[in-house]
Parts: sequence; structure tokens; C-alpha cells
Amino acid sequence: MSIHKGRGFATINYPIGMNLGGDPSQALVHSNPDGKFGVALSSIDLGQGMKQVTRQIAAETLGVPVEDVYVDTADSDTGPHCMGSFASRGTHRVGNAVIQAAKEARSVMLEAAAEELEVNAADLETDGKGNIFVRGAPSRSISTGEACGAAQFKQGKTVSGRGIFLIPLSDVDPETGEMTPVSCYAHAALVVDIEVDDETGEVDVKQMNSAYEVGRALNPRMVEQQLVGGAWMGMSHALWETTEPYYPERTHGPADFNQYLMPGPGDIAPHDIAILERPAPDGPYGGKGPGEMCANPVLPAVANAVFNAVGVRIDELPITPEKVLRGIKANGGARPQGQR
Amino acid sequence: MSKKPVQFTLNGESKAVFVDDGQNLLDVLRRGVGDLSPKYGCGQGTCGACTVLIDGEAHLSCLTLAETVEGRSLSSTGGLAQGAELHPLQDAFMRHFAAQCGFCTSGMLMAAKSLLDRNPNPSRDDVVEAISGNICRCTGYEPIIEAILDAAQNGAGRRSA
Amino acid sequence: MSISVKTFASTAEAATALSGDRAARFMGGGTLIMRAVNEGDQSFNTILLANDPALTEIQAQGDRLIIGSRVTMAQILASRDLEFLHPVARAVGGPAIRNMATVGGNLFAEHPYGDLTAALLVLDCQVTLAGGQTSTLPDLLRDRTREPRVLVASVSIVRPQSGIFKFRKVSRVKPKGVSLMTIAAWIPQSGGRVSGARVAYSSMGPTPMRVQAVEQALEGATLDETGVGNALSAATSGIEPPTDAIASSWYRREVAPVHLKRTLLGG
Amino acid sequence: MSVEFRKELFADERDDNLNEIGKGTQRQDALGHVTGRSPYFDDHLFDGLLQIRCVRSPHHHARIRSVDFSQAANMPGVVKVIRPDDVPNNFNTLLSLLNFGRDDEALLSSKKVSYVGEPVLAIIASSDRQARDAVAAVKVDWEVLPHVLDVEEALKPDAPVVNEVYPNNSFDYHEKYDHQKLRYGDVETAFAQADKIIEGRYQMSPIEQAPVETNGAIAAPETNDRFVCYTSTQALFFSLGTAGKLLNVSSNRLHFIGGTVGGGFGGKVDSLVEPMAILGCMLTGKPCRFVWDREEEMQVGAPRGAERWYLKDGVMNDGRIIARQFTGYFDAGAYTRLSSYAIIKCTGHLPGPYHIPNVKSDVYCVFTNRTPATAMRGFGVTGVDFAIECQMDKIAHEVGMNPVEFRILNAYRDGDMKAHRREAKNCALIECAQVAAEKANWPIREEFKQASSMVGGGGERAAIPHTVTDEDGKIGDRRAGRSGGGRTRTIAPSSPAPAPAAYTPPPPPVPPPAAPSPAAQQPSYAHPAAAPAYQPSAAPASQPATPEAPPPAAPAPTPVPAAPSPESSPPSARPVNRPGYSRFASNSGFRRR
Repeated sequence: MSIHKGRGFATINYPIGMNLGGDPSQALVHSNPDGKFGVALSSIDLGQGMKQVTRQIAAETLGVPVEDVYVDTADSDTGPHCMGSFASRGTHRVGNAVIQAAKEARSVMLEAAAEELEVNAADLETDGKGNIFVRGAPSRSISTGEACGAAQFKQGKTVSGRGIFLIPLSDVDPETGEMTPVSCYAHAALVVDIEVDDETGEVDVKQMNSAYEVGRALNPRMVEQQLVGGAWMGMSHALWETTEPYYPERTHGPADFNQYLMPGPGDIAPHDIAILERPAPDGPYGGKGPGEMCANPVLPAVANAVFNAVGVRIDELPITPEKVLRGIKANGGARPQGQR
Repeated sequence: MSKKPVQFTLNGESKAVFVDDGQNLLDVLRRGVGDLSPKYGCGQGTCGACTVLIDGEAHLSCLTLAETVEGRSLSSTGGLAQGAELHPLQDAFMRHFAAQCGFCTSGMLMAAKSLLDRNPNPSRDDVVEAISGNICRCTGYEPIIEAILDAAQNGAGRRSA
Repeated sequence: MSISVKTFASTAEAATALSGDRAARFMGGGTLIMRAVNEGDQSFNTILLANDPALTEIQAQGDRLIIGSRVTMAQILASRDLEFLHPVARAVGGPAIRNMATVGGNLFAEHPYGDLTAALLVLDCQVTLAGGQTSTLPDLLRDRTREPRVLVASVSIVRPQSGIFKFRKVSRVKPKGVSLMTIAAWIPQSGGRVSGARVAYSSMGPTPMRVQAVEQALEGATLDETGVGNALSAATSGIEPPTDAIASSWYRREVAPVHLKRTLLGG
Repeated sequence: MSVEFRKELFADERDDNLNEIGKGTQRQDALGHVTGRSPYFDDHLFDGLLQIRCVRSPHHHARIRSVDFSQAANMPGVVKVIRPDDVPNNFNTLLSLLNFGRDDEALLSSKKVSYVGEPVLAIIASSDRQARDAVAAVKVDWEVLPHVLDVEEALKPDAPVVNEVYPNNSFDYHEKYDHQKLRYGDVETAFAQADKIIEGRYQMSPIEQAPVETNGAIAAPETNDRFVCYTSTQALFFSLGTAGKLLNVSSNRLHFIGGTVGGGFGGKVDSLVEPMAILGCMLTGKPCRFVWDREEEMQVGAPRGAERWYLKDGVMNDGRIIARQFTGYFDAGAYTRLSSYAIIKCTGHLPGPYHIPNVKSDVYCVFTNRTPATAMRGFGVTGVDFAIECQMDKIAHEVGMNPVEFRILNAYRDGDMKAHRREAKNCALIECAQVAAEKANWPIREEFKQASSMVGGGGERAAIPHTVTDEDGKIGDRRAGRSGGGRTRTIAPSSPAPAPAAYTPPPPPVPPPAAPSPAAQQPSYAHPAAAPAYQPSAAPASQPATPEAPPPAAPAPTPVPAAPSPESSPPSARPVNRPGYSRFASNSGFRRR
């Protein structure tokens, strides 16, 4: 038996959102009399963290602490229209809608505060800790709770806001494909180190080193969740998964998690990640949407590493031991391509 | 269809419920006694989302014939916290951001508790083995493994069940 | 067809009910039967249970060990007498499955399951049925889906001397996944040469099986790279490995000698 | 496992002193997750909840002669049999909410099935097991039809027709073509001038999204003559709109509740369970639950479809890619779902994150007799990225370049024109490549370490090239045995440009690497007589050429002025308001409402 080390590389970018636009999302923000806010969405949290990321966006925009905001997904009676959580559109589209809604609510809150403080609303700032103060005169302040209470009980104002974000639908030219697809891109580069067993064709992922550019990391812990889990999924797509193992034949399709192969907790490779943040000009606080692209570089990087290890090009996914072994045998043995 | 009475304790409370012949424990826990913490992920025994402890051992409730738990003591994630105080495993799962969609979390916690109750100082390999019957599609497992190891260090396994 | 469940105090009663009803199945731990129930399997409508404590006992009798058919993988892992079977029991399922899956169930598990059965095949396994009759394991496997169905009460295996018993489960998923190929071997040596080898596979055919061609080729061989050469050449002789979601027949055939070599020469 | 933030990069484009943004605050839903109290769709209890299961096709392709459910209807626990006729408006396409594509799929099929697992009847019973037993008792008389499973086979003239709405087995784009085109520059001329041609074929098999929670919905009557629907959907109003259309119910009579979902990854967009659960509720007046089991989730639920790609690249010895051509086949399965749109997203993504001055792509959305495909994480992009990046590795190998340096050399930069004719901005590919290589201790040379996404793009690289177009692949031509339109024409570039079959090549973004391989030491830009000369232009002003840079062998790096060809459109950076284009004004491409 010989174990061959291999190293592969890939770079990718990923278009954020539903590509051609025409996919609006809305948000409603309102406050209780004590300045605690609710955000109503019909957007979906399917694990990616929609609730928390929009909560932080709302808090930042309103100028209140994050504990003062809760987000409700998704009730069609209370949450205004949203196209849905797919295509990495959630953070970008819904986040922008929340900003717009929160800005409107904030402006009412500041107007109410201005009336109480007898100043111009344009001169007010929030400290993000629950206080509104006069710029340059921090002692002249009022809490956000007092301002919202005054708005509702003294001034008869609703501290609320509506937001929508829409990138208008782009045409596609039938002849040239000219279009305005998406508005921003996330980026990634990944180096994978593997070992290939030349007697069985088994590929063992030993290490991943990556750089992901995600726009602004709105919540770094949640970005980390996406990248770690997404790269695992990329590894899985590269080496394990398919519903049709003998595609295009439709036979032997797995019907359970024993036969639908995915890497187990004993297969995971150490993954060292660098996160780069180049804010998207039109993203909420520059955020893009790291959820989808994180898997993509792993697939080709693994294929390229297999070539580096044993000189076999596997151009069909998944890269099963069988395909690798067939390639090695067709070449008359492993042909390592040299250390990288 | 005949119904059979079954009594057991769940998270320390005694329960009595009528079950159908052939009904699985997952269905009875969820719809019969209203403990929604174990989840249906496959009904085949291949995902682990329905894991509960029966007399302290991890079992797949979807593959457990409900009437066979007569007189036994069950525990689920629904009863893991003591009042408002989270179990160290729950606390560690939160601190390590070990849940994304959260659907596998309940089963993972039960698998982990079953490990730590027997082995308070597990190695990484022990943890990997303990969750090897549980599928997580979101996290890539690493945060879950780290959370369980962290909880063990914080004495999760020495805490009485 | 709604399901009915019948519980018996004695194994013999359950066996009688089983043999008299083509639509009845005996349930050991539930990992196979309950899945079938959940999925709406129309081939049976009655589940038989037996509470006989003998079914869950492990007993040592001389150099043999008697394992009740409802003994779980977890019980095997908790038994000092069965320490040689620990790597086998640990290869089955995750911990929750091991708390449920039984020895008897493994004998009736369809491809790709049956890792334990491969081990039992090389451990001189004698099968005792509920009525007291005995059977060899190959006979039981051959007839396991025939009517009338039999209920296994226990299996008896020989306790191997150290180093004789070898086991390897090849899976795509770590630490736990279904078998691509499982190999169990019993390799006694005399004067540095193999004598009386037994080798069995699981996941290489419709049921776990002994591999006579390999056993014959090992006779008199030395346990080294050249010594096992003929056995490796015979690794799939007379065997038509299945194609499934895990691997093709071609692949199983190609890697069988590799994994056989690693089993025989490895630890 | 480690995570680091490289805050020094793009630092002047960010304000890092915000109150809440950029903080790793605990998730709002974490406590619910770890206590088992997060309310997923199935975590709502109803008294007398009924269960729905479907009768499904065992065949890839078959006509339904008859369906006999007389026995099933009378079985214990069976409350109602849902027939295709019970669906008020039993024909839909998912993207009809965006006016994209024609209705082509029934909730329950009545005449024909086109994939294994296609539903033809549904049973509502008191328990899941009773519903399954009744499903097993339904007898369907099938007339098995020939089927086709391979995308290229399906495009042959004599292939069985999978989906009668698209009788050519391909989606109709813009009411004109049987594929989506991308035309930018002139790949054929560039291929003739390239030092190397590198071709590849790539295949990606279907992938299951595999969320641990399967697709499901519970519908129940609300007191005010409305229906509440708890759902696992990824897109609440998508599902609401789809249910409203199929069931002919106004949207405000539907109350959808979801938003806490056990994973999706694209597998919970198709909105198949919600209409069925609500229909069950409408027909019985009782709460109904329709949940896929794991086998349905894996084999009936739509996967990320398979894709097949053919790539052809024209490359110079110094590593610059001067032309890239794609032919792609998306295996949509039997019905459209989202594959048609995935191709649009894919086309806009080509040729990947690289500056390539000549790009051509033809992508087909092909109907085959398999489970319809839908969205998945990486929608429209993952498959072709695999193809592109494997191809990139092959090219780097062929030209003897370090793969990291090769990516950086060809990377797109701020201001570059992309093949879909919009300028690139906010790029960061180069920086990712640099950082990943550094982390992995993969050495790259200094000039590549110094490269930047913010420098070296634009200028000549922003010019839209002279473009060759064609009318190949008009709808119906292929099946009728007609070869493509064959007629090519050109669209003038944004600046004066050469006559057809010549173009201005890309300026190198960084100095060409110093002698990466013997081959690269002798770049040959001049080509044998017939082919027009390849004309490398100067490096961008911001990147002074290094002494090592190979001297241009061909004419001066200025565009050759030429009269626009008679067939070409008026020069315009934003061209295409040419008459005769359907521009989505169709029900087979995008149209505005």
C-alpha cells in the first residue's frame, strides 16, 4: 500500500441573491411604550441565523442595544411579504428592508425625543446603550424608553417603520446574455491537503486552509458557523454525496442516511479559516451572505488535490474511491505530481 | 384498532397513555404526552434526532415499540434543564454555537448526556463515537464535539441525572 | 393492515406463533422490525415479543460462550467474556442502535447489514432454535427467509485464543457507516503455518458467507506478503459481490484482496 | 480548527466601530434549540389530526390507464381519497409567481407520469400507518412508456417526450431559443490565436439537500373561514402563493406560519406539501398533516440536479486565458421547478471570477424522466464552479504555472467588464487567493503577493468587445432535425474595433510571470498566416511592466480601427434595444407583470 499526499487549490466567487432581482422583501418594526422593539418578518430562519442577524441590524440602525429587539419570523398575518430564504438573499435583501424600517422608526423616536428635549431632531444621537443625547452636549439626554413612551402616550405617534428592499427585475438579452445579475459577490480561496490510498482509491482529507471574503461579517460567530459547516458540506459533496450513485442510471438510489453517504464526525478535517471583509456597497452594513458559497471551493480543490496526489483527473462528482481506483489502474499506477 | 395502556416516567413525571398496536415511542412522546423535544428525522434509525434515554441508555424512540417502555424511566431534552438552570451540555452548546437549525440538537444532547453519564472525562474519539449515530447537516460536527468536550470539563458528567 | 402485537412469556410459545403465521415477525430489538412497521411494510401484520430472560443472557460453558438471541451489542460490549467481540459489536450502528440491536436480529438483517454474523461464521457458531433444535449458521442464513420461520434462542461460539480472531469492517463513513465489506477471520497457526483457517465476509453477497476458496488457499501458508498471495488471488473466487449505493460489484471485487490482506497481515 | 479575521484588508472601506454589527452576539434562537422548545412546523398539536400519504409512480414514464381505489377507500381509518380532479387548479410551475415559464406540473397527475415517485393520488387517514396501508391497496393500471435519463440523449430528435409542455425536452428561453446564450467577444478567432486549447468534460451527479427535518406541513381550519398552515417552507409567500393558485383560494384566506425550520439548503422551496395539506383540510374539514418520510425526501423530493459541462479554453503560454466556451446541460428532471432560473443565474456567473475577453456559452435546461430538480446551496453555480476550477487546474498544469499565481494572473478586478456586460466592483478574489496560500504555506512570488483586486482592472479591460452572435438553436429546430440558424453576425464593441474575426486581446493585469516554464519563456503571440494576429496590449498604467515581461511580438497594442460591419448593431456600451427581441415579454422567459 502506498499513501500519496496531494494538495489542491480553487478560487470562487458567488453572486448574492436571486440574480435577476425582482425579489422584494419587507420588514415592519415597531416599539412598545417602553422602547423595546419588535421586528416582524415573513422571512425564514432555517438555521442560517435570520432572526439574529436581522435583530442586530435593527438594533444597530435604531441605535438601541440588541436585547431591546426581538425578531419574529414568519407569520403571513403579521410579517409582510418576503420572497424567502434561498440564494443567499436573506441577509442582503431582508437586512436592507430591516434597515429601512428601522430608520423610519428611529426617526419617529428621535422626533419624540427632540420634542421632549426641546431641540432639533437633527442634533440628536443615540449611544447604542439606550440613550438619546444632544450632539456635543451628552448631559442633555433622554432614554429611548422615555422617548418611545412620550411618543405614544404624550405625542400620539407610532414609533414604527416600514421597509422594503427591491432590486428591480433585470432583463436578459436572448442573443448575448446581457443582464444585470445580482449586485455583489462573495469570494473564497481554499487549499486542501489530502491523502490517497492507491490500493483502494480512498481519499482522506487532512487539512483545509481557506480565505473567505463575506462582505462585513455582521455576526462573526454566525459567519463562522456557516463557513465551518459549509466547508464540511463541500467536502461531502466532493467525496461522498449523491442520490444517484450510477447517474444517469436511476438505480441503487439511497433511501436513508446509512446509504446516502456523508462524512461522519470522524471524517472531519481541521479547517483553518481567514475571514476577509470587503463591505458590499449595497449590502446591509456591507454584509453579503456567506451561506451558500462556502461549500463551492472545496469540490474542485479536492479534485485538483487528487490529481496532485496520484495523477488522476476525476471530472465527475462525487469523487468516489471507485473512480479514483479506476483512474489509477488506467494509468498503470499512481503518478504523483510532486509536492506543492 | 385496539389501544393499550402504558405507564412510564418521563423526566421524573409519571405518564399514562393509550397507545396503538405498532405505534412507535416517538409518536407517543410527541402526540401522546406532548413532549415535542425528540424529533422525527427518518423513522428508520439512521439520523438520531429522536434519541431519548430509557433507563439511562440512549435509544431511538422511532424504533422503539411504545408498549415496551411500560414501567421504565425515560428522559428527553425537554427535561434536561433543571428549572431555569440549563444543563452544562445545553450551556456549552450555546456557547460553542453548536446549533444552527437546531433540529438535530435534541438528539445530540441526549447522545452526549448518555456518554457523559458513563464517562465524565471522554476523549475526543469518545465524543466522536458517541454522536456517530446522529446526523447534523448544518455544523460540520466540530462545534458539537467541542461543546461536549467543554461540558465534560465543566462537570456535566458528574452532575446527577 | 393494522399491526397487532403479541407478547409471550416463553420463547417456545413465541416460536409456535411465528411458525404458524406467515404474516408474523419476531422482534428482537426493533431496529429492523420497527423500521418496517414505520415504512408500511405490507408483508407482515403481527409483531411477536418474548420476555424470556434466557434470551438476554450471556453464559460461559467451557471454551464456548452461549449468547441469547436478544443480547444487544451494548451487552456484548459490557461483557468481559466477550471481549474478543468488542471490535465487532462496536462496528454496529451508533451507541443508540447498539443499545437496541440484538444478536438474533443481526442473523436476519439483510444486506448491507450483518457484520456480527460474519464474525459468528468464523467462531464455529452453533445456532439453537427456540424448540431446542440446533442448526449451523450457514444453514440458518440459507433458509432465513423461508417459511415456516424459525426463532433463534441462542448462539454458541468458541472463545478464540489470542491473536487468532481478526475482524475488519470497511466503511465509507467514520467512525460509523454501513459496510462496504466486512471480513472476519479465524487464523490458527501451527509451526508458523496456517492450519484450519476460517474466513467470512459480510456485504459481499445476499447473506454473510464463509469464503472456502480463501480458506483453502491459506492452508499451510505463512502469514506474510508472499504466503497469503494465493489467498488474495482467491479473495472473490466464486463470489458475485453486490452493487449498491455504497459501491459497485467491480469495486468490491477490486478491493477485496486489499482488505483481505490488511485483515490477515494487520493487527 | 481556527478562525481569524484579516481586518487589515479593505480596512479603509469599513467602519469597525459599530455598536451591534460585527459582534458575535448569541443567537436569538439558541435557547429554544438547546431546550428542545423551538417550534418547528410539526411541533403543533391538534386533536383528530389526519395524515396524508401519496400513491406514487413506480415507473420512469407511464400512461395511467386507470386507478382503482375502491378497496383503499373502505379501509380502516381512511377518511378521504384525494384525486387529481379534487385539485381546483391542478397545473402550475413554481416560478409562475415570477411569470417565468409555463405551467407544466400537476399536484396529482391524472394522465401520465414522467418520473419514479410522481404522485397520482393521495390518501387521508387517521394514522400514518393506515394511510400507508391504503396506499398499498390502490391499483393503478400503467402503460409503461419508453423513457430517457441522459441529458444528451434527451436532446436527440427521436427521444421520448418527457414533458408535453416542452415537447423538445428543453426549456424555451425568450420564446426563441432552446437554450440560454452568452456571447461576449469572439471565441473562435481567439481559439485560432491561442497557444493552447484545453478542453474538459465535467459531470455532477444529483445531490440531496438532506435537511434533518423533512418537508412537511400541517393545515387546519381557522374559525373565520380561513386555513392556517404550519410549514417547513423556506419561502413563506412562495408557498402561500403556490397554494393559493393550485387551490384557487385568495391569499388572505391562507394564514401561513413557519419561520423556524430544521434546515433547508434549497430543498424546501418547492411548495408541494402545503397545498396538499390545505387541500386535505378543505376536503375533510379536519386538520391534516402531510410530511415526507426520509425515502421520499431523498428520492422524490427534488435534488440539486445533475449538470454536465463541456469547457474549451484558449490560453497563451504566459497563462492568460483569452477565450472560454461553455456548453452546459442542466438535468431538470421531468418538470421545470427552478432549473430554468438556475441557468440564468449560472449564465450571469460565467466565465467565473476571471477576466476573459472572449466568452461563449450555451446552456440547456433538459427534461429527463427523473425527479425534478430544484434549488440547493450554491444555486446555479456550484456545478459550473467545479468545472471551471478543475479546468483552471488543468490549464495551470499545461502552462507550467503555480495554480495560485495562475488564478491571480487571470482574476477579475475592480472595473473589469464582465461577460454579462456589467463592470465588476467590490472584487476580492486575489486577496482570498493570497491569504489562503499564505495560511497553507504555499509560496507565491512577490509580484503575485503584491497584486490587488483594486488595481489593474478597468481601462481597456472595461471595454465591451466586438461580439459575434448567432441564431443557432431556435426552438424546435433540433427535434425537427434542422441544424442551427448558422447565421452569425456581430455586435460592435463599445469603442472602434476591428472587423469581425479580430478583436483586442486582454491587457495583462500584472506583469506576466517570469519564466514559469520553458514553454512560457517563448510566448508566441504571432500566428500562422491565415489567423489574425493576437494583439497583447500594454499592462495597465498602474502596473509598470517588468523587464521580464515578454515583448509583444505583434502590432502595437492599440485597437485597430475598422468600419463596423454592415450586420453589426450600432456601437453601444449598453446595446440591445434591437427590434424583434422578446425581452422576457413571454411566458417562456422572464416577463414583467
